[in-house]
Amino acid sequence: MTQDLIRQREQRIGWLLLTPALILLLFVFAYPIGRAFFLSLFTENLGTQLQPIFSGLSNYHRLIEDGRFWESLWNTSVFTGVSIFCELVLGMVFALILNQSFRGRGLVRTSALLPWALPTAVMGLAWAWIFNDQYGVVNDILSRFPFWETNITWLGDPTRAMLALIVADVWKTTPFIAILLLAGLQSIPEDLYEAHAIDGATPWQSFCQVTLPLLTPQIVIALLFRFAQSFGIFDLVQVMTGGGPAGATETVSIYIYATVRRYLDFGYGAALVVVTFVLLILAVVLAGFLLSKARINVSGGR
Amino acid sequence: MSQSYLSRLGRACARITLWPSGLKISGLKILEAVRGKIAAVFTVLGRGHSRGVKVRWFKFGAWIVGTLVLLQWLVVPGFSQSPVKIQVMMQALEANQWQEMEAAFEEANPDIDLELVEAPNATNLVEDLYTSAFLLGDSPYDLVYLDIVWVPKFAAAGWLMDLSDRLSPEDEADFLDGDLAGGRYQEGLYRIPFRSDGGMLYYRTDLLAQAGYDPPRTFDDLIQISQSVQEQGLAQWGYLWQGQQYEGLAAMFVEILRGHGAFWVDPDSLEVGLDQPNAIAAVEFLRSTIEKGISPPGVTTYAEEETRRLFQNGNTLFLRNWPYVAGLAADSPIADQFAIQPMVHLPGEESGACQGGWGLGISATTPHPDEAWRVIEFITSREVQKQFILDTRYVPSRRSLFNDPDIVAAYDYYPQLLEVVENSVLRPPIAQYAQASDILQRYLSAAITGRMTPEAAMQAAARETRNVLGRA
Amino acid sequence: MATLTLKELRKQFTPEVVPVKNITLTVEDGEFLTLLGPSGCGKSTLLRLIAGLEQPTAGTVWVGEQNLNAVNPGDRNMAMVFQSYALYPHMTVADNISTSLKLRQVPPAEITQRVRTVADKLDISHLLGRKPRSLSGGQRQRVALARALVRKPDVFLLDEPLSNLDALLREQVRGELKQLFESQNRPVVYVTHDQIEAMTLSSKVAVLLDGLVQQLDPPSRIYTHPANKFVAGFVGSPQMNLLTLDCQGKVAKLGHCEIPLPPLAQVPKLIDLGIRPEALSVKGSEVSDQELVIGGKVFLSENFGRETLVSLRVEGSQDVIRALIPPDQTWNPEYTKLVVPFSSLHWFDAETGDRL
Amino acid sequence: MAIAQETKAHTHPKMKISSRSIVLWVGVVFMVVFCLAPALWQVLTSFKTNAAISALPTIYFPSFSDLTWDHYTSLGAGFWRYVFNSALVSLLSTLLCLGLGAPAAYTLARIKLPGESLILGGILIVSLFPYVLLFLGLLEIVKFVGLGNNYLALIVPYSAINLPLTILVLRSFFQQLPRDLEDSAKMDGYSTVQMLLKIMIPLTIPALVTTGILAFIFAWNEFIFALTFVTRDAMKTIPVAVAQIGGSSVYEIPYGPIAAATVVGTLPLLVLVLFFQRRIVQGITAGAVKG
Repeated sequence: MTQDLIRQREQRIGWLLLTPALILLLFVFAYPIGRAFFLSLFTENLGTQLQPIFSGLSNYHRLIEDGRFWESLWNTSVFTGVSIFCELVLGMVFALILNQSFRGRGLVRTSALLPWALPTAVMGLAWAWIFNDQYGVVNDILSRFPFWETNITWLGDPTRAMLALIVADVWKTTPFIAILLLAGLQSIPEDLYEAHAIDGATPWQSFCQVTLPLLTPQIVIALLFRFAQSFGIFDLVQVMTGGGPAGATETVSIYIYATVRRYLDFGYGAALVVVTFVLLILAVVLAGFLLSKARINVSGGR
Repeated sequence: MSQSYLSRLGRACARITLWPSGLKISGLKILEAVRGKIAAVFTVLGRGHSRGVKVRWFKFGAWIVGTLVLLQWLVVPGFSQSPVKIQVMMQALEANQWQEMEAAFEEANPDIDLELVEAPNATNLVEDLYTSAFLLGDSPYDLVYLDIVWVPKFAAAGWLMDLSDRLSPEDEADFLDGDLAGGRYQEGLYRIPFRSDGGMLYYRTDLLAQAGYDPPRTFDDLIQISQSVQEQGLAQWGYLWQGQQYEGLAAMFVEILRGHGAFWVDPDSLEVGLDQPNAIAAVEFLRSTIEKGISPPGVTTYAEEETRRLFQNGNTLFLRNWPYVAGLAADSPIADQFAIQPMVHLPGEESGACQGGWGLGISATTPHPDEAWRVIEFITSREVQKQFILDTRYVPSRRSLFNDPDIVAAYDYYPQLLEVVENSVLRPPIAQYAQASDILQRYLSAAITGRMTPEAAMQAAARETRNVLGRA
Repeated sequence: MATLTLKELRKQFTPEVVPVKNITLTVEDGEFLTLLGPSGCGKSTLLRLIAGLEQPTAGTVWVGEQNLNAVNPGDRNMAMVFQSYALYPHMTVADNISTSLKLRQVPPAEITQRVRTVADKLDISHLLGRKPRSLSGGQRQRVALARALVRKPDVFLLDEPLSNLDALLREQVRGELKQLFESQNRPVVYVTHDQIEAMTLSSKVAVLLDGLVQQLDPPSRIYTHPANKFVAGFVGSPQMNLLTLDCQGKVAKLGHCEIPLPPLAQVPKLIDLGIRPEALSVKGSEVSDQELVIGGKVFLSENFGRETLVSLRVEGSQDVIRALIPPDQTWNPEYTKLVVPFSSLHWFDAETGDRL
Repeated sequence: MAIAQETKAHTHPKMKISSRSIVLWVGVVFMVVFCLAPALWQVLTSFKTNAAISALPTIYFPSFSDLTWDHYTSLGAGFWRYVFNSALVSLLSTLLCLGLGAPAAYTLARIKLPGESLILGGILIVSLFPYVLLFLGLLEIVKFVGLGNNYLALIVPYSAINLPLTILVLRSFFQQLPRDLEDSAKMDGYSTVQMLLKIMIPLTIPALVTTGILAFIFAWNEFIFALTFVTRDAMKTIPVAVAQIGGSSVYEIPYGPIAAATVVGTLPLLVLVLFFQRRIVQGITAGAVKG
């Protein structure tokens, strides 16, 4: 037994270091999540005088037939897929640029972070104004080009409203990805590139063969968190379109928020939360499985 | 040394407000109890031979806690004991406008401290905040400043006190019918109206005169005149309304419904009328204003402000909006070139003004209902309301104020306004109004943006609304 | 003062991966033990076991009379020099060197004194204020050494400290290392895969393969009396000629040659013969009867400058023998005869590989 | 050798000055325009008069008569109070997040614990939960513990929400540090905690700064929690304060004052980022290993 004394000591310290963080996570996350699972088995709404009445799986049954939920799920998926893809590409470009040394890099770095630094609720308003069909800058600029339709109702058309939301979101969150990737790029030793360049690799080849593989942990982390954030998108949509037109930009968070906070339909809202959460986990597990098939370690290890 | 640090810390923690109030008393004891354990933990962390590190850890911790204590003392003003505090939350904008009334009330009632809590200006956020407060049980708000559409939900949830017995017959007679009706849910009265609101039609007197038309009475008039004025190049757009998917869309639509002799939901029988032919005709009217180029395509994204700005820029003939526009437009390029009238309607039908407005209710859990009622009495009294209207140009909830000489002297259109708000139409006072409104907004938005035909949209809306009503 | 003892050490990661199987060793004060072996032989793991960076699955590590198994690496009073040097990049050279002393609560005056002494000795006094980033590889290596020396530890552990230096520098530092550690009079355990380092520096060499000590002897004996075929092949450059031969009676057959076997209890069918290339020479005018003569055709010669390595296909066989001969010596390209004293022949059991 | 590398890096661009630097500068210009244009539009709006904001055609280069300070003066001195609140909440939650996250990340990166992958999986899963939907459960906790109108009601959830990101990012950085450094530190006699504080943390400053900035900005801009958990005016944060800025009517969105508030509320953040971005410097681990 004495053999493992050092290991045991190390583990004890490990638990000491880990536990505070876990307690905080439990404190903030465990109750709301557990509560949602519990409440989803009850009917608790204005019809029951806000008293919980056990109703088994009836909320889930109702959910399956709830077209609005599935539509919002679809909207959210489209939004998430398109915006994350654009953000990843742009964010990678930004990170590569910011990783170069040039005059005024500090200022450029700071300005690249600016969109992330501006409050979403406010910039949502600003974007709505920018996409306004009468006063908006977008239409004003487009109208200066010949053959362009003027006074496009950006936020009044389902597809265009989604597009406008995506533009605003890409603008807002590309810096998030860029700075995470930049931090990752910093940890790649310069000599790896030099060795590769000496081997006669083109910049594109060294990007694919050196940068991408070594950056995988950061890419995966950035993707994961952007996926979660994007799927939970709330304030931007709330301010820019309110879910309209005709519910075409209504996201899951908006729907659930309304169900719980405005309709006071707590049991059903909890069921919506549970299903969304489970679907998200499944999506990530699936993605992780596919990635590990591609021999990439999701958790960032080697 | 480390021991004394900890006990000092413990005493400090027990005092500060940063320490959760529920644990305040026991804070010191708990800390005393765990002190030995904490010391043990630090010993493990510091690992025997490095006593210097241990001390440094304590210093570090003490620094952080000390800073927190200091900040907390700086930040949280001490609690002063006051007579009876009555709290009410409202939009920050309006809270500012209430300052004088608050001062006047406190002067007249020194035993009551009326406190106005500022909330964001978006009404849905105020509703959310009230909702959260009530969900947690004992709401900190004794009074609730309610938008008219919240009444059924708040009443159904049991958050409001029935005020039927408290309202005097004289006041009941003076308040506008629509405003009082909006305060009722089932048998009870839950809200005393303070200021009213109603939708109406603005039109440009100069353009109508130039084109040689009288103000429109019917929907056809409105379309015809608009097209004619547009053809003559007098205005770019004929008619502006609120088409964004939000509560304003539903508010606007009940007026069109009334004008077509249709209804949304009957509050008594819970019958849904959205898929009846005249309701579908109402949607077709809205759609046709866009198709005929009378309304800009972007109208489906407009709320009140966008339409007001466009109207004030001078290029539009008609506008559906609330009374507040009259005040602002009076300071704009089209000052003195516009007038108001009730909404248009089909021949043989009546015009309806969507009933809006705000009033006060009493929280069901307040320990001071009588004091709260005194606030309501004071605020909604004729004289106080009159001064408030004169200061702010809001719409009074008392009939007698519309023709009050002082008010008419200040705002000459108020007698016409009375005509508008007397013909008010309520959004359905049902507990599930928020859900019903969202359903309507979605399908109406789909119909006017051309994603669905008016018929299909209204049928789907009616079906879903019935589902919601049947479930509860 | 201190003796490092390893008793039946074993380290098992998984049932398949057992880098250290069963190792028992002793290193006395002033002894310089080199763990020599190809990569993957377990030498680095063994060093980490001694340091306490890994926990043994079985067995014990002792310094003097103290069992160190439950003692933390930092409390073992051993100093280690890493292959990568592992300098703290955010600290100055002086801080890098003095850190361990500070952690042991050595009085500041003494720290300054000791750092100065060791810096002078290693000729890095002028670098004390710099950060590792701005040092050359050789300078970093000296800092890493200084960091170990300044502690005056019970045991020195060195993990391939020269492998990141270029060839010239390596030779120079090798010499310095030898002097340095001779003066320390402490047990030194040195890991390398470089046999020259092992030969020149050590007082004792442990050749490792597959987690087991193949031979533990002074360097000269490792060279002259390799304990088995692996050691024979691993030590010495160019590599020893190793031929597997048929046995007939008391002789082994190499082409047309018949080589008398050493006295054996039982004559095997096959036997391995080892001949160091440097033991062979081109046949002079006379051959003593103490010498073996091997004839064949030279098909390749490589001139190293100091000497020439010739490869010869043995007459009447496919076996190849390489010999190291002086550069000025000539040979008949068609048929050359090489001679080697019988005393320089190494015999190994063909099955076990053990020396016979 | 390191010196040689650095000088090489400097001479390198000179050789291919044409193609490479042109691509780089095109990229820089595109990026700056992309990021700054909407923000600058907001700045411009904050200086325009109300008439100029909604004027047609759109005013890009306002004349003096279109410009005004009014939106800024309308914020009043009280606005600094909100800036202070935001700064306090953001700073403390960031410190808490890093203070708890870094040790946890180190443990998960380097110390083998039973159930480690379960913990990691749990952190991953928790990070997937849309944070907006936490508010109702949290509201009950806040109420239960009596944290309403207390900065802790914001600090604790913000820290927790940023914790998964912090842990995962820092963990991947700890894993990339050369293991020899830790072994060397252990040999020198560092305890695990000392090693974390004196060796590992200084070497992961870029990652700490990165996640710190992200967490700080999140806390600075969060709206829903700040709106719900804190109702006392003196304790409100900037986004909530901005939402309370009123126009001449309830319907009007006062673009000018909101833009001004955004500018004032974001400037401290920019100064902070400008200061800390220098910490994300290249090659902090250079010189640790190899020649």
